Amino acid sequence: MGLTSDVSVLIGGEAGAGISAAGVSLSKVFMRGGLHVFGTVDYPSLIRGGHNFYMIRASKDPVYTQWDSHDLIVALDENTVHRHIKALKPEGGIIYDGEEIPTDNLDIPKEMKNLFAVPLKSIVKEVQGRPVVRNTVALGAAIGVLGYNIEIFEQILRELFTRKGEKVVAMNVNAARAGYNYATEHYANSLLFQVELVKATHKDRIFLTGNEAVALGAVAAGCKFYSAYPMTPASGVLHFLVALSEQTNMVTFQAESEIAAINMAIGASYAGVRVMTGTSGGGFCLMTEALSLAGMVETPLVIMLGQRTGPSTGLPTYTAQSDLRFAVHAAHGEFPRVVIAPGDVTECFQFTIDAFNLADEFQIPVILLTDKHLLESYTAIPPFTISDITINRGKLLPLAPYSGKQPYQRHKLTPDGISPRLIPGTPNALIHSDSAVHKESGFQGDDCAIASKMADKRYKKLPNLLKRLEKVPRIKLHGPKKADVTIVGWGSTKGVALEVMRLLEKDNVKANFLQVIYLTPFPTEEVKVALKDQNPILVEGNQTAQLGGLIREHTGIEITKKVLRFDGRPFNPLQLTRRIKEEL
Amino acid sequence: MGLTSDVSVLIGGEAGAGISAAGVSLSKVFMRGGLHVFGTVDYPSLIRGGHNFYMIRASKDPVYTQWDSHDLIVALDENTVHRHIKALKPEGGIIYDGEEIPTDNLDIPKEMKNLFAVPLKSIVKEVQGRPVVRNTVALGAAIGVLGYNIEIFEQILRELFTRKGEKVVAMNVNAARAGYNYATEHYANSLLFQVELVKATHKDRIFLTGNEAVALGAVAAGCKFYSAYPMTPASGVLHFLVALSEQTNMVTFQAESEIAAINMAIGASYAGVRVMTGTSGGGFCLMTEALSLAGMVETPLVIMLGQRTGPSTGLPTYTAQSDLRFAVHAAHGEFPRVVIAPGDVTECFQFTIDAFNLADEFQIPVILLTDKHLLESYTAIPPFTISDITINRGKLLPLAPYSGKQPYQRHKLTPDGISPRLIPGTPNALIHSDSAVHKESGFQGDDCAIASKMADKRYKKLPNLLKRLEKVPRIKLHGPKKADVTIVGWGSTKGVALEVMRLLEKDNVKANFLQVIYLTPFPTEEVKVALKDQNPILVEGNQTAQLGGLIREHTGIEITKKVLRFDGRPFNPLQLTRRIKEEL
Amino acid sequence: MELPTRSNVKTNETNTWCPGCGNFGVLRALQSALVDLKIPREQVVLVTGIGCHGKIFNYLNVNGFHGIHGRVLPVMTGIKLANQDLTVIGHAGDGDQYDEGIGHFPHAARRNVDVKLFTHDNKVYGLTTGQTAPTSIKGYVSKTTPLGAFPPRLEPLKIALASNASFVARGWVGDVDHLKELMKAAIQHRGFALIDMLQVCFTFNRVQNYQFYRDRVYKLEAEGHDTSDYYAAIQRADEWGEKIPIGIFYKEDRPIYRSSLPQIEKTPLVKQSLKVEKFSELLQELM
Amino acid sequence: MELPTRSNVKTNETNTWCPGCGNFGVLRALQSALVDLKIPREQVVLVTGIGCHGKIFNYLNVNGFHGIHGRVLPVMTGIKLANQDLTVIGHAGDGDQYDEGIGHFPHAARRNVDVKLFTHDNKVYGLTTGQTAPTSIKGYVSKTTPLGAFPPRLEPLKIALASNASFVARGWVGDVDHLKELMKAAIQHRGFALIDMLQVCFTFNRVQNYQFYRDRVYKLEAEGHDTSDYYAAIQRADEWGEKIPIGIFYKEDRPIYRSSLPQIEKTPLVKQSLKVEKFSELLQELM
Ligand SMILES: Cc1ncc(C[n+]2csc(CCOP(=O)(O)OP(=O)(O)O)c2C)c(N)n1
Ligand SMILES: Cc1ncc(C[n+]2csc(CCOP(=O)(O)OP(=O)(O)O)c2C)c(N)n1
Ligand code: SF4
Ligand code: SF4
Ligand SMILES: [Mg+2]
Ligand SMILES: [Mg+2]
Repeated sequence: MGLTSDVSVLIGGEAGAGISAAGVSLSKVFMRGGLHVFGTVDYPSLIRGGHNFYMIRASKDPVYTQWDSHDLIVALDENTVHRHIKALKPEGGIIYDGEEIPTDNLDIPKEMKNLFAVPLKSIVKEVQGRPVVRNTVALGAAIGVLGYNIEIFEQILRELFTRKGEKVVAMNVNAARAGYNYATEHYANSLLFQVELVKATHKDRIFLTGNEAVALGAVAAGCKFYSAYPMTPASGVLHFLVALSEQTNMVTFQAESEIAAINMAIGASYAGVRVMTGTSGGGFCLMTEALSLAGMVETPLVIMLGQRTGPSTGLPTYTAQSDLRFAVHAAHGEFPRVVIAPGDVTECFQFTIDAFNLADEFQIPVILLTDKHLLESYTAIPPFTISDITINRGKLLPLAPYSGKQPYQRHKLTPDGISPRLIPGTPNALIHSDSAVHKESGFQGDDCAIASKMADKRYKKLPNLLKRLEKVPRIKLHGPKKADVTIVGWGSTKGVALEVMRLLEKDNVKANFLQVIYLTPFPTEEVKVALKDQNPILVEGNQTAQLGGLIREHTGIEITKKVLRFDGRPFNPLQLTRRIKEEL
Repeated sequence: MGLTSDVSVLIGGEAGAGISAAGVSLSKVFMRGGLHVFGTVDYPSLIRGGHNFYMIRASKDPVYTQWDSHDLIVALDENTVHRHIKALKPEGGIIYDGEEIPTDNLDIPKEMKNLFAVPLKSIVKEVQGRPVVRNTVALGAAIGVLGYNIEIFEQILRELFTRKGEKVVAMNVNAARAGYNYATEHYANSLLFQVELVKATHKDRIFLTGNEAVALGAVAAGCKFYSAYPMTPASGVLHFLVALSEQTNMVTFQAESEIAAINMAIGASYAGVRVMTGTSGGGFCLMTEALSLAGMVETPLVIMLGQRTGPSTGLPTYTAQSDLRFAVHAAHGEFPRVVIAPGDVTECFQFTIDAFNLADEFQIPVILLTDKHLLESYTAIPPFTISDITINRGKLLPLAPYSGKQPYQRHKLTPDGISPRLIPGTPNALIHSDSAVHKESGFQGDDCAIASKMADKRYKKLPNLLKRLEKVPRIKLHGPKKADVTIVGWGSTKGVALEVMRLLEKDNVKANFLQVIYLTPFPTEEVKVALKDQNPILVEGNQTAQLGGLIREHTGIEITKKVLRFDGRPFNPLQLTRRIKEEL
Repeated sequence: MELPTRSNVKTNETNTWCPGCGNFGVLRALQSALVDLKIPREQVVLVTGIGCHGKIFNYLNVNGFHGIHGRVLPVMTGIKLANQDLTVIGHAGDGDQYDEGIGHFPHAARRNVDVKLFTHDNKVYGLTTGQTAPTSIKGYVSKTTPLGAFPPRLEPLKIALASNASFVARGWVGDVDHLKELMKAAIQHRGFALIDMLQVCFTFNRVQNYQFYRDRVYKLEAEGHDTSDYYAAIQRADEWGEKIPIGIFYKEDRPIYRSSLPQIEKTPLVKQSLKVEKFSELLQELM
Repeated sequence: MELPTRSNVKTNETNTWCPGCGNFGVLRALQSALVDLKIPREQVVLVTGIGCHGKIFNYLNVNGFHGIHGRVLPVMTGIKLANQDLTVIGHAGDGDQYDEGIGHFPHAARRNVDVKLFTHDNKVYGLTTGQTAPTSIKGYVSKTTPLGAFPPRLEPLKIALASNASFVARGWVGDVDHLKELMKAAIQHRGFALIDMLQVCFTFNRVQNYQFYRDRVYKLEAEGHDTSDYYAAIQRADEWGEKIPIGIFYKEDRPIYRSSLPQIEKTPLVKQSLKVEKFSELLQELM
């Protein structure tokens, strides 16, 4: 029995059975055990029944995405076995309730030996737990067969249930321990490996989703107002911010619609606070009219657009990267904007802070372009700190009496196109913001000269914006400068791309990965330099290679090789590696 | 005194004073006199007061747009003189009410000799007309000084007022005649020219706007349902279709919002009729979510998007070409669509019919991309006929009992991606349309295989669509195949481009004009061929050269020379010619 | 012409509602209503919103349109105006219709387009995991209102009455037969009809559950409520406490929207020829 | 702190309303109300929709936000929640608020966010040249309803009452003093306040003109109307014929939305520090 430090576990069962919570708990066990962990959940759009599964990848080396095949399947129902048996590694095992699911039913290939029947339900009865405690027993058993540390899990259970009283804690700990004991007693040494305990550290990392990272970024940036209408996969930001709102002094508002949400945000921004709204494609559609308003009145605004499978309702709980062009061109008329696509939870946090600063510094809307896979997948990372964070509100002046000689003009023409910004309530100043073409004063004006002057003013920001963006990573070239193949992608494909790089290297294909982070303004020169003399292949979660089009539009470079996936699921590393090799 | 057959007349006055109606009447006089005529109105977003002006260009040769400078200004208020005196040709003249506007006030350059003071108000009193009859007097006077035919005008007045009774007719005719007489008596031979009466034909041409042409196209195509929310410059379609609705058996619906309008249209389309909706940028924003719905449920839909100056409210009554990219990429998710940009009223009619056929044949949304300048400017053209029009409803089956052996499946997978279409009410068939990912039956399905199969199905239409589009003009190359300079443009700039071609030729610059008509799917090969070995210059009514980006994205060709205008006003021929020459 | 039967109104799609969900009652009531009314299946169109309620699209075997969130009413309006021969029934959610889609509600009501709106008023956003709905009762605790829903809830019946809806009713899923009869009355009513259905979300709404309603619900018809008395209807709509009325609150015969449209008086649009008679006459004004 | 005066509340912008437009009366009433109330100009924010009414943004010299069509309410809500020290007044159109923006109306009313909504109810789309509005009276002939507006009109007061608005009033522009007093009462009311203003569109509405209202309008306060009687308010709101009531229909003191938000009980958001205390504590749950 060897020691491994790269394991993939799948936990499956019905919706409503706590699959995701179980996945997170087991992930945290690995995290606290010192491993790197990535976790992701796959669920259809229903509340009970159906099939949910959570995939955990844990390793001594950094992990960036789920794996194609699994070492252990924790089957909380029979369906899980049928669905995933093909993705079980030959040397892997299955935990299931042997009393509930007759082994004969499972129809398992002969060479699969590691059938770990555990009487989950009976153990739950023994410890007098509620049905959901089955998960705890199963996780205990999983830790048992994986040869991992049950005490970490017990600690996690203690923290989780301490609010519910010592009795609940004890029951859960007993359940976990019973599952663990059963497994070690019956199946010790059955697996060909044991997961390595790197170091039994405790609380030195956090395990969180993109949604939570964006929300924390907003908190760190001093966002004070978040209005949204619930929509998967963006709802997580709303839920998390609501939960934190008392601690963070933030007003979080469930609006009656996305139209209301964004107009409220714009109102609050006009009044002077940092604001954000978040939604997915259909909701973003409804926001576009006000996006144009924000562009016109030069009111800072951050919008998180979490992509999911379209068109229309599509697959509401599945991922996609098909709104890139829409984010770049959404809304009528022309105005400068920024579109940033973070690729992992760390970037979700950092780029959200950047988004707030850019919105304020340039008085423009900034779109954070994310997707379900990024927003609802978990990664273990060092905790965020805010000591080194800069908050730059640009030309916003404090709420002190205005002392200018001329009456204040909200849209004063300036060399850099950005006007000093006051907010209503400022003594001696009145702030006029108009969605129609307006004069420097903010009052309506409709002659040609004003129209073109103001249009010029808005686009004057662009050169300075480009300069400012030299300070942030507009692209990242991961891996060697020069390679046999350059994966070109954006957003959540970052994770799989980094994995694929390693896999290709093992096959003696030198690969690197060009991550395009700023979609607007497009990093033309950077991309040109990065792609010079490379052999690029596009990897995108959409049908029309939208980044490819953008690259060609801006750089003239046409990338003809591409791997596209648009069935709602994220790329898996092995599969993508194969497809890339086919294209080479 | 020479004979001219190329004249430009400007009629100006306050909003609410009937400027546009006056312009149309005088235009029709020229039209019936055998000239080609173009007319356009410039008005701010207010109801009374302010300044409106209508520009008429009439010529023996085809005319495509307004002219930079005028032969005659009909000033219905003093403001008109001040505003437009600079655009009066040195040899041109001004008609004004000499009793109302002291000539000294006018502050007119000395070399201007043709001040045609006419006592408009007094004449109105004489004929006992209402104040608005002043316009009629002024037009009579205009016809007088231009040496044109007053009888045509009288005939037009007769037709216009016949509904109001003989007395009103007589009063108006008297007013016109009095103005005419005054002018010929006092100012005969003052102008250096007289406008040529080509042939006194009567009713053999029509004078209409783009809005009216689109509306007539919809009527001709058998559109049965038009729902919209009023929005300049698209409201004209609504107004015209409402006015015709009893004659055309069409249901026209003023909805409570754009969201309602498009969803109603989709409902009616699902139920089996040809439908259209129309709006401008802000309203189109609100429609995008349902645009994606139409794409997903494969429901034919025609949307007329009439651009105006943005962003946001912008200049609601002025023109722009700044929503190209938005039209091409609007809405979340990916689905095939068609975006067509007609360039003149004839194309508005024809391409609207094409739009309905394409929408039905491919079961996709089709966007007619127009703008204020196109929609609200008038051109005299031969009347449309419908004898040669084909209506092709594609795979829509008649409302007869379904006799298939298998239950009907709305989204059946077919080699060309288009499924036979039945409508609700068909005996023995049930029609299921789902905005979520669905199976062939139309019922919801959420596994990967269905999602990608259905996505592929939708895009399978593309090759056939491209083939089908070989039958329609996706681009037009006007002028010589090869030229010293190739103007590249789309939509309403067609008019000015054709004028500029002629002007450049006079300056011995051989020019041609590449009109890109289909923006999506992009006519890549056609554009490549057309631009081969040319010296292209982009002419667009926007700030970011959106067509330029599209061309580069699809063909790799980067056009570096460009003339852009984005102050709400259309290009003028002389001015554009100058700017093009500067760029050469 | 295939008449609906108990078996042919069902589909073979897997039902993904939670066990115990009140939507099952809605489905049963609707199936029975259609069977009773004997409207051929192909003449019925079911339009649904997005939410748990919208899944009824998959389970009822008539024509169906599963549109986008909040837009049941305009889609129904378009269908009905295109083909008035169809019976057009909409199922919407409380989030769907009273938040996202509330903008269509007063207008559909006042216009009196002959469509039926059955709202699954479970006082919760079901499909998106339990957020507060506009009809959530004061104090409802969810991920978006951890301190409890604050404002007075939106009251659909009162808004419908204020919008001059010509048929206003409330049903509850615990009494399927009663709900069925309401549905039949609504479908037979000539004009816009609303049934706000007290639908129990078994998973997320722990307060307004079956017992809650069983203890409170009473039938208006049993109390001799006069459905033509507008102000009485408003007062009944205001009752929400120990006693909660169900039944028809208000009903009025008045012209439907279609009666203003001579174009479709005789023939539905969908059956009219696309050819325009006398096209050239339309051009007269432009000459 | 600059108090409003008759002259400093005016701007130098050219007024582009038609001569005779009822909007002039609205502007005068509002100017006087602000002068009377002595709220410093910088503490007042005027939020407007798109339409003729929205141009008031250009003529009243306080803070102003001329937003997009139909969105006065959400913009006001955002402003007020960001800075409750501001007095937030919205001017909307009948097309603007009751068609495009009707979806925000019941929610703003029920939430009782402390903002004021003054609607220019001219029963017409003014700025877009006279199309039928949701409040157009039956039979109104326009480019979009050549046979006359068909359906019963939308009745804003009734919908406000049905949405439990805490202040519901109607004013008319022909009695500027009365309108001014209504505005003052609305501004001083703690909570959401609606004044639906009978505003004469001199150019397009040839029926509901000054004379029409002069002949019909009467004051509720003169008739001893009890503004705390909800059902009486509804009945008064239903009066539209020979007699048309103006004044306060209904008024109620109840908690405003802000009272559910401990975050801003003491300090407006806009005056709070952006720095988060104890950021690391927020991460505990994730460990
Ligand atoms: C434009 C848009 N915004 C948000 C969503 C996400 N969404 C789906 S269902 C739903 C609410 C469900 O609540 P309700 O309408 O009450 O239906 P229920 O599930 O309770 O039946 C939301 C917000 C969406 N699909 N579309
Ligand atoms: C989204 C959107 N749709 C349509 C319009 C066009 N539009 C401008 S004002 C207006 C209606 C004006 O009527 P109302 O709100 O009653 O204002 P009034 O002019 O009568 O004061 C419309 C439809 C718009 N600006 N935005
Ligand atoms: S979440 Fe509620 S409404 Fe949705 S299916 Fe489950 S019980 Fe029914
Ligand atoms: S159109 Fe009517 S509402 Fe608009 S300014 Fe003129 S009179 Fe006033
Ligand atoms: Mg609900
Ligand atoms: Mg109005």
